[in-house]
Order: sequence, then C-alpha cells, then structure tokens
Amino acid sequence: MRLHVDLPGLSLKNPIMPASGCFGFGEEFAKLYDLSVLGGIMIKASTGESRFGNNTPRVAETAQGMLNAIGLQNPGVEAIIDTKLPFLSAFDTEIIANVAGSTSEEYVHVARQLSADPTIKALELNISCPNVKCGGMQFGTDPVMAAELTRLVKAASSKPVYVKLSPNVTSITDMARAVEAAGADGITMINTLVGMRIDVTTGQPILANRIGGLSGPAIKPVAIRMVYEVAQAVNIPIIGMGGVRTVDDVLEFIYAGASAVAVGTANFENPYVCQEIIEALPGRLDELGIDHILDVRGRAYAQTVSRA
Amino acid sequence: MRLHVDLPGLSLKNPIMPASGCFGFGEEFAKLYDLSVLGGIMIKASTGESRFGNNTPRVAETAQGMLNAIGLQNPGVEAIIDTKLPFLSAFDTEIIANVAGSTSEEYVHVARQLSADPTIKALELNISCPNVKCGGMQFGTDPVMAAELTRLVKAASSKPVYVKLSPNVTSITDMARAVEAAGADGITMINTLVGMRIDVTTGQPILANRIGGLSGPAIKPVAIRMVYEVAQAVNIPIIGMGGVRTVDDVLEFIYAGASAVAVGTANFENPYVCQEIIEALPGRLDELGIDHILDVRGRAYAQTVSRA
Amino acid sequence: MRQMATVLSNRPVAKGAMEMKVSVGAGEIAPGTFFHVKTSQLLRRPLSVANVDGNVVTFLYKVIGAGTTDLAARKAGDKLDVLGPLGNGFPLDQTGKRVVLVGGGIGIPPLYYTRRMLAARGIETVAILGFDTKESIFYEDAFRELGETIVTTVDGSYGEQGFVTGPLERIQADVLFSCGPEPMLKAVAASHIPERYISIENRMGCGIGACFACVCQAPGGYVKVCSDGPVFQAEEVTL
Amino acid sequence: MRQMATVLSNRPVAKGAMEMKVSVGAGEIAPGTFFHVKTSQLLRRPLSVANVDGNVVTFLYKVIGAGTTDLAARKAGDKLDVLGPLGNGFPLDQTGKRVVLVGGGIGIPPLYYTRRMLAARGIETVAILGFDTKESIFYEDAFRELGETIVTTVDGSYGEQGFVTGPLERIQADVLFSCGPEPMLKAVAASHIPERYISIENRMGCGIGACFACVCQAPGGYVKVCSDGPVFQAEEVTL
Ligand SMILES: Cc1cc2nc3c(=O)[nH]c(=O)nc-3n(C[C@H](O)[C@H](O)[C@H](O)COP(=O)(O)OP(=O)(O)OC[C@H]3O[C@@H](n4cnc5c(N)ncnc54)[C@H](O)[C@@H]3O)c2cc1C
Ligand SMILES: Cc1cc2nc3c(=O)[nH]c(=O)nc-3n(C[C@H](O)[C@H](O)[C@H](O)COP(=O)(O)OP(=O)(O)OC[C@H]3O[C@@H](n4cnc5c(N)ncnc54)[C@H](O)[C@@H]3O)c2cc1C
Ligand SMILES: Cc1cc2nc3c(=O)[nH]c(=O)nc-3n(C[C@H](O)[C@H](O)[C@H](O)COP(=O)(O)O)c2cc1C
Ligand SMILES: Cc1cc2nc3c(=O)[nH]c(=O)nc-3n(C[C@H](O)[C@H](O)[C@H](O)COP(=O)(O)O)c2cc1C
Ligand code: FES
Ligand code: FES
Repeated sequence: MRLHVDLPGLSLKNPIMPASGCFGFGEEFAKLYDLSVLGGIMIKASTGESRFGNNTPRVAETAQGMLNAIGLQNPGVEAIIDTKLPFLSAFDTEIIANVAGSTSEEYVHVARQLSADPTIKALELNISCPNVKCGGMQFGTDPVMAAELTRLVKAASSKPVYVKLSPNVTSITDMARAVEAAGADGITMINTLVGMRIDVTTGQPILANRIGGLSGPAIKPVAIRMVYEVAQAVNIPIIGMGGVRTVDDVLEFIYAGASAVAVGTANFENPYVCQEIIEALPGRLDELGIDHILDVRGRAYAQTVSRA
Repeated sequence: MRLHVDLPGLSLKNPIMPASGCFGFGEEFAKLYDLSVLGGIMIKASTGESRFGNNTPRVAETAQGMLNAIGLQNPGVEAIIDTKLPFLSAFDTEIIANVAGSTSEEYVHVARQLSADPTIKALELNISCPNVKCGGMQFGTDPVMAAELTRLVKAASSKPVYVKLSPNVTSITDMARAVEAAGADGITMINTLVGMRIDVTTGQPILANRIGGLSGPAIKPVAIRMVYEVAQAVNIPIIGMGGVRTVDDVLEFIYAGASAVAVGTANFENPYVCQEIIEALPGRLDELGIDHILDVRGRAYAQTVSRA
Repeated sequence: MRQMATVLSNRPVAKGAMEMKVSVGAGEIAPGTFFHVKTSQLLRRPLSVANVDGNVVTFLYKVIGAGTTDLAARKAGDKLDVLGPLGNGFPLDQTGKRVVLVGGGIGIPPLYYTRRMLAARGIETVAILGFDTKESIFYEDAFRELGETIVTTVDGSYGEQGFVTGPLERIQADVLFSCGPEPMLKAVAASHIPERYISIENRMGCGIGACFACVCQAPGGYVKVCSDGPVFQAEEVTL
Repeated sequence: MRQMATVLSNRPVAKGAMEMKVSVGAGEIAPGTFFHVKTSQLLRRPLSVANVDGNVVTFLYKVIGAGTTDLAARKAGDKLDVLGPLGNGFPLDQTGKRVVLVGGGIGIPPLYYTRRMLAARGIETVAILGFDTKESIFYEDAFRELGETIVTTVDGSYGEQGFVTGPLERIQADVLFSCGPEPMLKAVAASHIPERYISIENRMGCGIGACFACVCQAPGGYVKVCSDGPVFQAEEVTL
C-alpha cells in the first residue's frame, strides 16, 4: 500500500505507467511481462480517423535524448475501441486514453467515444504534440485556446480529463492555471521539446518532418523544473514525465510535486524498465526511510505535504 | 580565408569563439594556448557594479548537460575595463562584451562604458540569463520589453549590438523579429534552458538557487531547431551556440543558418576544445567538399545561400 | 528476449567492418532476424544475425557512428545487452527452387546465415555481393564455400566493376533474397526474378513494434519493419 | 596541463574506496593540489593527489556516483584524461614547527602526500584520521609509518569513538592542515591551533578559475577554490 496512489478516476497500485506513444497499445510489451504489474498504461494517441503519420526517418538520436516525429500514427478511435481496448481490458491496470485531433470537433468526438468505453478510466488530452501540422501544438502553447479545448472535452467526457502540457512555452504555470480553471482534473507533463538534427554529410535535417520532439534523459532537468513550478501553481494532481529511467528519477519527480510518473523513451532502451522500477521502489523507499511514496511529494518546495 | 567571416563590427579569422561565462576574461585559458587562434572571445557578463552572484552549489550535472546558477558574478564594468580589457587587447582576436543588468538604466550604463573601449568590437546584450532575480529573463521572454531594451542599448552603444536570445519562450521567431526591428545588428543564441535537479537523499534542489540554466550537448537539438527557425525569420546574422563539442556540431549550426558559432560548456570538459575545433575545420571542409564554410550556411532550409 | 550476452571475439574483417561473436541463451534463431543491441548510446542498434553456431551468434557490422564505435571497442569477456532475436526472416521453404542472394555492403551479413540454412536444406543458391572497393570486402571465402559467388565493386578494384544489378540481369533464379541500401533494394525489387524478398533497414526506436518509428508505406497502408519485417515480399512494401 | 595518463593499478582499499595509480608526464606536483579527471560523464571530477612517486600519481577515491563508478571500472593499461596538477597546496615551509594533520573520510588522501613531504623536510607531524566505521578505514598503516596517528570512527568500531575534534582538543601543535567535510572544517578552523590551513571541496565546473562555479565567500569578497585554493588559511574564507 505504500505505493498505492489515488487520482481522479485512477486507482493506481503504484505510481508508474508507460507514457503515451512509447508503449503502443500494450500488445508487444505484454509478450515480455505481465502488464498487470503496472500502475496504469497511457496508450498511444487516438484521432478521429486512422492516420499514417509522417514520412521516415521518424527518429534521430541526440546526446542522451531522441527526436521523434511519428506524427500521431494510429488506426483511429473506432478501430482502437474495437481492436485494442478488448485486449487491454484483460489486465488489472488503469488504462488512460490519449486524445488528439486537428480541430476541436475531432478532439470532442474522440473524447466522447473513448470516455464511453468502460476500459478507459481517464483521458489524457494531448494538446502538445509538436509533430502534426494542424492541431496539437497550437492548442498547447496558447492558454486561451488550451482552456477552451479543455472545457469542450470536459463537457464531452464521462471520465476525468488530464491535460498534457507542452514544455515549449514561456510560462508553463500560465498554461497549467488556464487548464485548471477550465476544469481539468489533472495535468500530465511534459511532452517533448521541439528540436532538430542535421546530417553533416547532406546538410539536411535527419527527420523527414525536419523538426521533432526531444525526449529522454536530456530533458529531465527541464521536466523537473516545470513540475516543480506547476505543482506550486495549481491544486490538481500532476503525472510527471520526461527522461525517467530509474527509481531515483521517479523520486525526483515526486519530490518536485508529481503524484505519479510516466516512463517514455526508456522503454526503448530497456523494455522491462517499468517493471524493474516498480520492483525496485520499495527497497529504495526503505533506504531513504520513506513510508508512503507520497509522503515526500513536493518536498523540494515544502518539507511537509499531505498525500496526493 | 575559407574560415574568415565578416559580421557587423567583427572580422573573424574563423567563426569559432568561446561563449560568454565559460571562458572568464580569457586569463586562465591564455595559460593553455594562444588566444589569438580564436575568431573571437565572448567575455563574461558585466554589470554596473561588482556582484558576488548566487550561493553555492552553483553547478549540477545532468545527462549530457549541466545546470549552472552562477548569478552573473563579475567585478563590475569599471573594474573590467581597468583590469581585464588591457590583458585581452594584446591578442589578435575580436572581443565581444556581454552586457547585463537589473534595470534598463544599468544595461545602458554598462553598454555605453564598454562600447567606448577600443578593445571591444561588439556588444552581446544578455537579456536571457535565468539566474538573476530581476532583469535578465524578463527582458528575454517578452518581445516588447526586449525590443525596448535593444533600442535603448543601441542608442547608447558606439559598437554593433548582438542580442542574446533565451530559448525559454513560446515563439523564438517573435523574439528575433522584435529585436531585429529594434535595431539589433545580430543575434546570438541560445542561452540556457531553465532546469532543476533534486538530490534524492534530501529531496531538496541541488543548486542553492534552486533553478539553473541547462547547457551542454543535451540542449543542442533545441538550439539547432531555434537557429533554423530564426535564420529564416530575420535578415541579421546569427552566432549559434548550445552543446557544441566537435567540428561536426559547428557545421550543424552553420547548416541551420548560423554565421559563426560559440562554444560554452565544452570548455570545461576539454579546455583546448576551441583550438582543436579550429584546427580540425579545414580538414573536415575538405572531406565534405566545402570551399568556404559559409557556402553551406542555411543549407538545411535552402540549397543555395549567399555568404554571411 | 533481453539477455546479457558474452562477447567471445571482436575483430576487423575489412576496412571499417568488424565481426563480433557473442554467446547467447538457448532458442531458435531464424535467418534474417536481428538483435537490438545496447551500446553506450541511448537507443539500441539493430544488427542482423550473420551466423549462428550452437549458442554463438555472429554479427558483422560496419563502424559508422558512436554506437558501432563503442561496439568495436568491446573485448572478449565483456557483457553485451541484447534484445532478440526480433522480426521475421527469409522464408527457407524453397525446396526445388533456385535462390539468388543479392547483398550490398552491410546488407550482406544476414545473407550468409540464410545461405547456410538454405544449403542445409539442399537448396541451390547463387550470391551476388556488392562492395564499394576491394578493401571493404568481407566474408568472400565463406560465401564461396557455399556456392557460386559473384563480387562487384563500385570502383572496379576487385571482381566485376559496378553494382549488383549488372550480374543480376544475367542470373536465372526462381526466388531473390536481398538486403542492402534502399536504391539497391528498389532496383532488385523491380528485377526479372519472379519471387522477390527484401530485407529493409530503417531507423528504429523500440525494435518490437510499439513505437511506429520504423514504418514503411505499403499498398495496404503500412508495415512495421521491426515486427512485420525486416523481410518483406517486394509487393508488400512501397519503397 | 592536459594529458592522457596511463592507469597502472586500480584496487579497493576499503569499503567503497579505491586506490588508483596512474603514470603522468614530468613536472613538479605539490601536496594539496588536485587533478581534474575526465570520466564517462560530462564534467570532470576533481581528485586530490594522494601520493607521488616519480611520475606515478596515486588517487584515493570514494565511489559515489556515475563518475567515480566509471573510474572504479578502469583497468591497468587504460588511458585516463587528466588536467593538472591544479590549484595551490599546503605550505610545506614549516621547519621547526609541529604540524597536526586532520582528515575526514575522502578528505584524508591529500594529507598522506603532504605528510610524506613534511617528513622529508624533517618536520614533526601528528595525524588524526576520522572515518565512519571500521570497514571504511584506508591507509592507516601508511600513515603510521610516518609518525603518530590517531584514528577515530563515528560508530566506535575502531580507534577512538567520535569525531576528529575529540583528539584534536588535546593536541599541542603550531600548525594545522585539514581536509574533510564542511562541518569538520568549520570545527577545526575554530580550534586552538594557532595557524590553521584547510582544503575545501566545492562542486566545480572548469577547475581552472574561469567559470566561478566553485567560489567561497571570503572576508575580502570571494575566493575561487580551484585556482586560489583548494588550500586556504582559515581566516581567508567564510565557511
Ligand atoms: C534490421 C536491421 C539490421 C541491420 N543489420 C546490420 C548489420 O548486420 N550490420 C551492420 O553493419 N549494420 C546493420 N544495420 C544498420 C545498423 O543498425 C546501423 O549501421 C547502426 O545502427 C549505426 O549506428 P551508429 O551509432 O554507428 O551510427 P549513427 O549514425 O551514429 O546512429 C545514429 C542513429 O541512427 C540509426 N542508424 C544509422 N544508420 C542506420 C541504418 N543504416 N539503419 C538503421 N538505423 C540506422 C542508429 O541506429 C542510431 O539510432 C541494420 C539495420 C537494421 C534496421
Ligand atoms: C579539490 C577537490 C579534491 C577532491 N579530492 C578527492 C579525493 O581525493 N578523493 C575523493 O574520493 N574525492 C575527492 N573529492 C570529491 C570528488 O570530486 C567527488 O566525490 C566526485 O566528484 C564525485 O563524483 P561522482 O560522479 O561519483 O558523484 P556524483 O554525485 O554523481 O557527481 C555529480 C556532480 O557533483 C560533483 N560532486 C559530487 N560530490 C562532490 C564533492 N564532494 N566535491 C566536489 N564535487 C562533488 C561531481 O564532481 C559532479 O560534478 C575532491 C573534491 C574536490 C573539490
Ligand atoms: C516515439 C514517441 C512517441 C510519442 N507519442 C506520443 C503520443 O502519441 N501522445 C503523447 O501525448 N505523447 C507522445 N510522446 C511523448 C511521451 O509520452 C512523453 O511525454 C515524452 O516522450 C517525455 O517522456 P520521456 O522522456 O520519458 O520519453 C511520444 C514520445 C515518443 C518518444
Ligand atoms: C557556467 C556558465 C556561465 C554562463 N554565464 C553566462 C553569462 O555570463 N552571460 C551569458 O550571456 N551567457 C552565459 N552562459 C551561457 C553560455 O554563454 C551559452 O549560451 C550556453 O551555455 C549554451 O552553450 P553551451 O551548451 O555550449 O554551454 C553561461 C553558461 C555556463 C555553463
Ligand atoms: S522500431 Fe518501434 S515499431 Fe518498429
Ligand atoms: S571551477 Fe571554474 S572557477 Fe573554479
């Protein structure tokens, strides 16, 4: 019980879950370990219709980071409900659906459909994907647009809505306050930083999409700082992410103010990473003399904080 | 001559220079190699009066990056002119002074004093230091304030003014266009990303200042992307920086649209890095079939671009 | 699936090319599959199975960037974190047919193990191996031991001058297995051999089908190179 | 200044503590100075000179995080990129005086070489070495060979129980040289010994005086630990 975390709509047996887009719909990882060990699973983004996404190359490596420009490839919300959710429903873990779109109508449609499915416990509103031409980032960098979209999606959803924030903004706290005021039940952060790599032999960007989203250990200091700021600015819980690879990275996010943590890129380096972190957590809490993991939530800004 | 680059106020024998704050006032590095090999030197920030800066710890390491919160420690503009510039004037290299302050009056004062010194060939207006309570970042994240400060400093300076942009903004091109319109002669970018690290045993931020500026290879993809965007948005030259360690990193910045490149954090890893890059450049240009280094400037967005 | 293999040997076999042998755990390994190998870098590196002998797997790799440079520094006794075997290989079920194997540069490694497995089934093969230049040739003798082998070099410093497509034109075969750079795959995919299988090398993230990094357009939508491939029938993918 | 040293040996000397010997180029190395050592991590790691014998430098280091873990894996024959010697050491010019050396944990290494150099000048010394526990003790015999040596452990598992400040109270000496954790330095800086020199360990960037990462407040403003120190007279710095 020292790992159990209750968040709006989510009863997490532990605060560890794979991040959206880094775990597909769980099928491949289910061959490697029992997904029921996970606190939750944030599934790949859904859009209204199926999308092929961007041309390849879609990934490029950077110093302790990677750029991706997948471009929201997914089979579309109906196919996801019909072919992906039944498989996931067999596991004892909380499924969070990632909602994307190009227009607010599309977001609302996807949110309505997904939230109606009993397998889905909460929605993650992806207003921050840097890899799609329209939608995504615009919503994620303007507090007014973000709030308006949050309001529409909240109205359409029968499940709690977590809004996923983009780090590519001047003031992350303005964004967080705007979506909180618009009714968001929680915040997930951070999505990727916009970056680019250029091939030295051709002079051309490596990614076919030219720019992509930077993830991995390289961005962790930015993610920690933003969680630290937002945790002090809002009263809704935060699921933190960005560069988590180890149990100590998880604790850093909790100290910064997160109530749960998602693991993205590290799943590519080590597909067993979420399971390994979950197994390592109790021992590490013992070493540090921590009873319940949330006892230290927000310790970086306040020595005494109450649970979740 | 294939490395020579002419920029406003600067006749650079090669486009490589140490970045501000990572090379002090050159004295320590002068013991290691002849500073006259450098295209230029961007000296440590000057403020109106001497400053002690932040408490220690002032640095923390991250995955392929570092956080610093030095806090603009410097002896003040007068002491710099009296005790630091005479030493630098002995070298055959272009000296760029970094101008900082808490108020626009302080910026103007420092700019006027430094630009009057014959050793200084150009000013770098530091509107983007994340480590000082007032001044610095505010000017660097609001286009209107940035433009106003640029205008004041331009009026006070008898030398060309390069404005150093902060990456911690929603739209780097808005910032760049604003300072261009206000009369900036060039842009230097990027300064550090705001980040944090937390000590897992204490739960407290490692830096005494809590937050700090992230630099090093980790941030290079963000820097490249921003240079690529700004180079297409303005007509003034860019001195690019952020994570440069090798000759190929230099070329990546040139392809992205920079006309010269500064090297910061890498000087700590290898104090000879600027000299080594300068020595390696001609051979690498040969391998890639590049005649003059600026022949490939901006190749990432346009195959044919004219020099500087 | 993920295991700590032990490096048994690691030696240069041509200019810029290395052969590494590692011992892995028990389990069937099909020709044309690959391992996703952890190096000093963040992302794993996909490397084809170039040979299998008991529990010893051979990789043949070109030293390109930071990942393969790190691999080249490994010594006998070192541990290597590998994930695999991954993907689907070449269909070995070709009894009674003649198979032409066409490889270019670092696309050649999977064809060696494939040829050995075809030979074990008594299937007749001919190999066309394309290299840049004489110094980059590896495994020529090993290939010759298994049957007719034609070597081409782009600069003509050894074997036939030109690309693999030259000799391919005069070959009679029922099936083609190929791996190499994309322009070569495009050419062989359009060749006169009736049945054509190609192995595609795309930049990868996860290597197991979860991230959509490695997709390739296909008439029916898309395929994932790592989990649907890396071997496809030429008609299955749009290069 | 920067050189590729060669690792000669690297072995554990206590729980979590290693001794590494490296061969470096010619040049005078003063006791109390340090090298800035490149590891697998971005920033260099400052390590004190624990001993010098001809062109062989000894480091004694505690394995703490990624940098020292990487160091601990180095083997004889490996190259090590080091910058140094850097900084200013202890003033050896103490003829006729009695020197007490007070070290805590990983602050002990520089005092060994310092004591050897003082002994070579015929200067009488007494050493107080503080450790956490019995298992973390290193170099005790080496220190004893050079004179009176008092060992303390926090848990009392060996030597005198408590901190170095206990035995220090009863010591008569003219000069104190000390290195160790900040609370210990604060205590010894306020001790009864007339002349007190302390060596400070601060997080560093450049290690050569250019970046202002390592500064320490001082009555006259500030000092840079890397280039003005790491050894200071107690009055020169505000801890
Ligand atoms: C299924 C498959 C099998 C392969 N088998 C072999 C083999 O047997 N022998 C061999 O020498 N090479 C093989 N490759 C190519 C090999 O993976 C790359 O050469 C290697 O990843 C380069 O890594 P690097 O760090 O040296 O180069 P870098 O250029 O520094 O790598 C940077 C990034 O780009 C990726 N990358 C670079 N080149 C390629 C490429 N050609 N294909 C895919 N990703 C690339 C890397 O994996 C890494 O993520 C195979 C690739 C695939 C997809
Ligand atoms: C002048 C000087 C001399 C030193 N001499 C010795 C010695 O002889 N033996 C020894 O064991 N240690 C010595 N230290 C401390 C040693 O530098 C650190 O233990 C080491 O840097 C830790 O690196 P890490 O990667 O293992 O730990 P991490 O905690 O992962 O390091 C992260 C960052 O913090 C810095 N850091 C962590 N601890 C310290 C510390 N105590 N002092 C300064 N920086 C630190 C690291 O250099 C690195 O930049 C000395 C420090 C200084 C300043
Ligand atoms: C290959 C890849 C695909 C991603 N796809 C999505 C996505 O579909 N929806 C989304 O909200 N975030 C997506 N992300 C962002 C991650 O969920 C996560 O926010 C980010 O990568 C930071 O975490 P990390 O550093 O642990 O990877 C993706 C990231 C990667 C690397
Ligand atoms: C220790 C340190 C001190 C710095 N001080 C300054 C400064 O005084 N003025 C300034 O404009 N930038 C300062 N910077 C920012 C650098 O000039 C540079 O913009 C940034 O570090 C990115 O480049 P890099 O990744 O090569 O270090 C400092 C950076 C570091 C690491
Ligand atoms: S590499 Fe992830 S789906 Fe193929
Ligand atoms: S570490 Fe840079 S000044 Fe001391």
